Amino acid sequence: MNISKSPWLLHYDGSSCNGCDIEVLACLTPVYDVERFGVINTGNPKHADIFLITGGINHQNADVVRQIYNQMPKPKVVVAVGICACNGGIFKECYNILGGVDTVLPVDIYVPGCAARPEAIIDGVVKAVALLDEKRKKAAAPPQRKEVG
Amino acid sequence: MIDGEVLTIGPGDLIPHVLQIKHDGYRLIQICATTVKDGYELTYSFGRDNEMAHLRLQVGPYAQVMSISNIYEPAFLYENEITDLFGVPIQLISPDYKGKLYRIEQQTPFK
Amino acid sequence: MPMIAFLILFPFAAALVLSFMKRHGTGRKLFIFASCILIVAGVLYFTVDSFVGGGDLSLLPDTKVVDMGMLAAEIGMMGLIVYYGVRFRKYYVALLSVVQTGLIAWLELSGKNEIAGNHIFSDKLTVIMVLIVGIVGCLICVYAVGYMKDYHARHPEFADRRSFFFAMLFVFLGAMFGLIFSSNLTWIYFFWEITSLCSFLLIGYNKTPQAVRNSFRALWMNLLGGLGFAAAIVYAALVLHVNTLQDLVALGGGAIIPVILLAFAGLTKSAQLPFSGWLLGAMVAPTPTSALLHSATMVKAGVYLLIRLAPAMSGNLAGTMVTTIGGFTFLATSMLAISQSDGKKVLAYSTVSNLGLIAACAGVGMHEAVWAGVLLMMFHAVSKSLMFLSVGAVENSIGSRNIEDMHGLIVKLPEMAFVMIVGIAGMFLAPFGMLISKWAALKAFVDSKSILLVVFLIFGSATTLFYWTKWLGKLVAVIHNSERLPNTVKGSEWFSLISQAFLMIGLCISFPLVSTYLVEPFLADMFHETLPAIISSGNLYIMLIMLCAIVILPIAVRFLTFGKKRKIVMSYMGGANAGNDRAFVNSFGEQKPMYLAGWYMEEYFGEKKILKPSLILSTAALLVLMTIAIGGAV
Amino acid sequence: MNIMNFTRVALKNLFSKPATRPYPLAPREYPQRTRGHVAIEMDACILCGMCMRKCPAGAIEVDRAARTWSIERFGCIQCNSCVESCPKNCLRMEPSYPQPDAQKRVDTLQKPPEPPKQPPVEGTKAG
Amino acid sequence: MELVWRIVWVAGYVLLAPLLGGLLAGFDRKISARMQGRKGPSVWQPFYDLYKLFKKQSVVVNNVQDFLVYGFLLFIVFTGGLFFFGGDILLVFFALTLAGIFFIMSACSANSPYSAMGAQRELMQMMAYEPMVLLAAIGFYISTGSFSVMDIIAAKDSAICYLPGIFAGFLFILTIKFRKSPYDLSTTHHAHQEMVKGLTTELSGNILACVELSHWYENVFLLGVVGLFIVNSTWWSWLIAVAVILIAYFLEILIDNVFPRVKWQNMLKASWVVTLVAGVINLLILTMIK
Amino acid sequence: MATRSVVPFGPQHPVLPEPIHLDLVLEDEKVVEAVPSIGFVHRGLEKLVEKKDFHEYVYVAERICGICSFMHGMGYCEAVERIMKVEVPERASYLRTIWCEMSRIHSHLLWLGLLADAFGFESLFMQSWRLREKILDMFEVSTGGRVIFSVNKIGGVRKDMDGEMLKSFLALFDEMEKELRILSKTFLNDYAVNSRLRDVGFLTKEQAHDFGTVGPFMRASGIARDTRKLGYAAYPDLDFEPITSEVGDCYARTDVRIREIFQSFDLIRQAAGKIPGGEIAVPVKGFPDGEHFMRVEQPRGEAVYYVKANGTKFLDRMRVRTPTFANLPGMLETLKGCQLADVPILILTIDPCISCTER
Repeated sequence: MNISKSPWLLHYDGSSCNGCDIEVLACLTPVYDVERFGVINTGNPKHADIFLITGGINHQNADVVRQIYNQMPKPKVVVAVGICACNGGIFKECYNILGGVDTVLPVDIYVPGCAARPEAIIDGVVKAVALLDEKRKKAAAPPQRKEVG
Repeated sequence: MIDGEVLTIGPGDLIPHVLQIKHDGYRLIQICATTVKDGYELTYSFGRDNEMAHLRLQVGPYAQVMSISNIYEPAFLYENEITDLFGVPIQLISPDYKGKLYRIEQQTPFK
Repeated sequence: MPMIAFLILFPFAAALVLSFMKRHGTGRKLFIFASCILIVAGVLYFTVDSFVGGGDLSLLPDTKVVDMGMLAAEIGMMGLIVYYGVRFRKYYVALLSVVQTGLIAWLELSGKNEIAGNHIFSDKLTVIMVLIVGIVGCLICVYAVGYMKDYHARHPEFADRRSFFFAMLFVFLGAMFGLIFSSNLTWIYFFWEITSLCSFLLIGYNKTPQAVRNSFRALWMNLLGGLGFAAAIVYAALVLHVNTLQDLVALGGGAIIPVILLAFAGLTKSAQLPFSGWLLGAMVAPTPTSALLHSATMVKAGVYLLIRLAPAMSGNLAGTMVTTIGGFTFLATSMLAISQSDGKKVLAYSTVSNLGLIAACAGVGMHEAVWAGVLLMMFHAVSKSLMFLSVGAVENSIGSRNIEDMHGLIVKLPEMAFVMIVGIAGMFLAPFGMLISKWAALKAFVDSKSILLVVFLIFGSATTLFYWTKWLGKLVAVIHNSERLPNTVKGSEWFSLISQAFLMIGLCISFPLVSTYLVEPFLADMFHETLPAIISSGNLYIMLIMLCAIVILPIAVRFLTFGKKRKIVMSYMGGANAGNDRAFVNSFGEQKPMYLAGWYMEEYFGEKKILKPSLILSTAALLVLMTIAIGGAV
Repeated sequence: MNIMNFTRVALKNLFSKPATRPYPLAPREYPQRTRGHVAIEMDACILCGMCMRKCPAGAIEVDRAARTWSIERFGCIQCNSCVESCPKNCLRMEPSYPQPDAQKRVDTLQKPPEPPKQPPVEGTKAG
Repeated sequence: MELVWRIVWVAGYVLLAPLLGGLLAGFDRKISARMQGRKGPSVWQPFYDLYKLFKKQSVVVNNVQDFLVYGFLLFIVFTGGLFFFGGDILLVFFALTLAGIFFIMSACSANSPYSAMGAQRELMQMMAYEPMVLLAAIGFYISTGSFSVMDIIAAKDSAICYLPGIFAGFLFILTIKFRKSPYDLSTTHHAHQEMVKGLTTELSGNILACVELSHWYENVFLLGVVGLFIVNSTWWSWLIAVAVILIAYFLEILIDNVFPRVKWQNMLKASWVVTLVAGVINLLILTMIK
Repeated sequence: MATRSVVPFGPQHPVLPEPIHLDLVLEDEKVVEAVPSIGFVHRGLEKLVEKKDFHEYVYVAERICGICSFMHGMGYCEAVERIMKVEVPERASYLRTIWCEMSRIHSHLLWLGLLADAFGFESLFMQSWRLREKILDMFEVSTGGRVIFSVNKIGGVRKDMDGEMLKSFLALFDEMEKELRILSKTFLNDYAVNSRLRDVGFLTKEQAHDFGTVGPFMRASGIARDTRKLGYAAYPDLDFEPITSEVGDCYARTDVRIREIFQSFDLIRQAAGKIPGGEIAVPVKGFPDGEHFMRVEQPRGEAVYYVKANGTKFLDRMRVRTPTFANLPGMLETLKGCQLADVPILILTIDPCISCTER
């Protein structure tokens, strides 16, 4: 059994135009139904395995994104959905856009598209899920570290 | 061509004019700042039914403008925004976000 | 016999001595400790003796001289009350006092009360009560030594009348012992009046206008009950020709009028609706007063009387009155407790509520119900006194007794929090005693087919659960980086708290023993038959397993999680944490401390919403039932 | 009292076929106008750089010296601006979208005179 | 001999309840998805979730949380165990309350906005359903003369013959206990709620898995109580009981899918009114005829 | 103070697809105070006019928000067209109108779903979005994008809808209308849903006026004003009246929006019947000079585009006053005294688009 059978995701709208956001939500709805793969949109970082960010990073939400990421338990992957999340997109020249998600977090999967299509998001999540397994195996490989405290 | 009549006034006349407009039954549509040569141009747009009326004032870079948020409550968002993005020091906004409505790194990017 | 005399008289003597010890010093402290030790020793001796000696005691058939002395003292008390009544222009108080003392004096002096009967009586219930009053009462006195010092340090505006205070505490203990041991109604009445007067003096200790007002409220309500008591005595003597409680009860249904009058007195004393006001008002007094009044003594006198009357109330209107009022009080006040945030007020409402349940148990009059009632009384005494005292100690440490301010106490004052958790758990959690008693009460109510009581109980339990758990939740909140507060609790206070906590746990573990050796013999006596065990051994084992599980759990978990990979992170605040989990970045871009309050549901359970209708309802019920009962009997 | 109004729909859904498309088990057919990704016919391209200038996201780069045309696949917003502005009509919009990836990919295409090689066409795998 | 059987029952519960509870949850998700017009996950999905949670890193906000959650699990298992042992139904419900309080304490101890608010809501929910639960126990007692589950199942007639109102009331509060819409106030399996995840907001990894497991145990126990209304001394009543349990569960799923989440005031009123009307009237009639 | 909770709500919160933050002061669950914080999505795209020429800026304008993307593009284009006095071909105006109304249907369906989600009715959410997918498919067929259409340009539109396509759409709309009728019964008649919507978040007619609210939020409080009546695109040729309700609570807002969906179906049918042939765009030469306030009725209400040009290819200023920005103060008013459980519903009943608001 792989842990990838149950990826729970957390969606955060960085500073997207809503386009990718609603496509992320559309993935949950009957036509795309990502719950087929066990995906649940938890909305709670402590339960999430996949951090799905749409939109670029600006000064105000950089801390928010970082804090949410830190609250997620390992193994976790970050998926940047949409061009804005990849590199800032059409807004990259705006004064308040730091750039894509990779300016504050290590991004594991980039999903292109403006707006990213639900199929692309599903593909991205499927790839991210495969990474989850890998990460866990990697984490399990070294001898137990004690992190009590 | 601009939708509605534009009345250009001095900064000191703002409050009486706005009071009059409020009295005439207008609602606030928007407040907009534009950078112009040596200062800013503030346009206050009001609406009654489908017609629009504008008040425009030209202010210098350090001119102080009174807030109209006590007359038109929803003005506070526009005024805070203008303070944030243009650096027009609008006085007595309630509530005053003190430049933190948009927490941006670059101070007053439209200046 | 000498021990009984000692227990009654010694506290009075100690009080006399204390009232002359004006100096605040070690001397007085030691004297109080010594007196308490003596009393506890006496209590223990008496308990052992009653087991070894066995059997019940009935003593002192003829005590003319003592009676006259008591009468003189009563008239003295009346004088005092009249004085206060006139001084504070509360003439109704004076009037109430004059009428009832007049009644008793007339009865005594006219010689109509010269009926043969014992004055002292002792059985297993007496033993239970002696244990409660002696041990819990003394622990409260010990606690008071430390507490009052802090109290006056924090409240320089109040006159320091500590010698008076301690004297009154001891008078109270003496009066309680007297009340418990007495069999003669006039004697009981005498001690009853002492407790009324004493509570009046203790509640008014601060002399603030509010304290004075509340003390008078307590006085008139108790005097009203006293009036009922006096009337009952007169009726019993003139019509029924009995003058002891035991004889009266033995008459059963024939004595309904005095029984209902006594029950009325019992209801006022135990602060049942509509008389709950005095108990809540008593909160203005220093904490030891509240503890003493609400846990071990004053209010227990009321329910004690009701339990004694239980066989005479079984299945008649007197019983209906007591169960209705008691059950209703249980529900209404536990709802009211939800809306309170002042710790002492919650405790006060919960006291009234629990007393209501005990009263309802007594009113049902079946042996299971009385069994439940007696056990409830014991558990309630210990855990409530524990709660009161710890709230007092917390108040001295953090400067507030509001439940909300106890948020995170487990980090700030861990020892205090643990003591309080024991107290709260004792109040409502399975498998602690209160819950077991509730279980039995429920069964008894169902058996007696009183659906109304069942409804009161199920809804009352639910509401009780709410406010206790809310409080518990406040205590256990773990706030990060919270400072541990310096523990300013005095040694004597600690001693008292810890002893009570252990007493609580001990009582929970040993309650089958208590039940077998104290309560069941008492019931057998009372109902004059051998009764089946109320709680099956199977269920006892189950409860013991639960208790063990609760105790073992923390240890087991410690062991289980040792070495597990864990990471401590900030709590979830929608990503708005301001770098820690105590504050968040607010809309103005500044740090704002997060704060979490419990639910009080003022709009639904607030005093404004419920209190008045409850008072009206209960008054109406009381009047109607009493009128029907008395009218029917006459 | 109109309670549990939705029951009929819920039960109907329960006993009829779900609306879910079987993607990714079966590939999706896209309408013809779908803007998936930009493709180029390198042979027709004259490296004029019009597309680069017209690209609102700045995802296209034309290097005349190296004779390359490159596109940031993770920067293209599929707005069709380049296609419309291309004077030689050598750009076109394909319905299939580029695949998600762990790296931000840049597709660079070389213009002859180098021996004409079929460029690694990106993302047409569509699956 | 009887004791052996009872122990077998308990062992069966302790070992099989997770399997059964997980499967029920799986079917719940599948059926819900289909009701929404979706294909839905596999019925084994809850087990995948549980497995994953046990494998995840444990992230906590303090060190007390998990202890309290273990308390929840332990006492839920204890509750169910006691029930299937044939113990005293009133004690069973008291143990259930104790378990619930452990859970609430764990949420309170986290000192986090959403878990604390969830805890307050859960507490309110307990207050809402507690009377009905106690009433059910009383109903069993009056109709069969005993609080003991052993005696209740050995009764000549099914308890439901005497307790139709209480049965209906119990089904009503079952919605609260199953955390189903309209009463999934304190925490929900639906994705979006103003409480975030309420009680479980601060729990993650294996601790969350424990909560999940506890819920499975709890659900099986609660469905057992539903069955208790049906079962009597005859063998075929057991079959009917299973059927009724399945119908009740399906009904809960349906209700979950055709109701919005209501506000707490509404819930408190509704559940108390149902308790008073369905439960108490039933009880009144029962005391009259018994 | 003692019995009040002070908690943050958002920016990341499961019921909010977009980041908005509120400082909430709660008594039990009653909201005593709510202070909003915006700016989590602030990009500063208005300033991009200084970097992108006014043709190219259409692409930015339509990414102000992904939900009313089309109307943002159109509002900007119309503003520039009016400054430049460009006559848009009639067919283009009709096409714009049809896409506008399709966007409105999509947006309102999306909103209905989110509303259902906010009051915890997951299956209703799913059902609404399932219906919405149909219209997204139509978008994809007609424009090539599900969300961002990129069909507007200054001077007209880029893509045409031929008669066959329109006919197939109309057939689909009939089907959708039937399904929506069933759904609307649950929204409007179901007892439990009603208990969440009725008597929640009152806004009187006076308040609606004083707080400067717009769109369905305003119309639900009884003000019959619809910017479409100003007559842009092909609206002057179409027959419609603003849809209002007098009640002013969440139920009224739901009601108004549902009726607006039906109205949009009707408008599309009218437009499809009247659409003339001809060009879909005219070439635009030169640079704009002057300023204009353009008002457009978006699904969320009136949006104001202020464009100031100086005769070069870069504009001086472009500013959008989005409907949500105007509705926020009204929303704060309705939040006072509500329950925490109502907060998501109240935030949603203005149909917030934070991305628009913060730009």
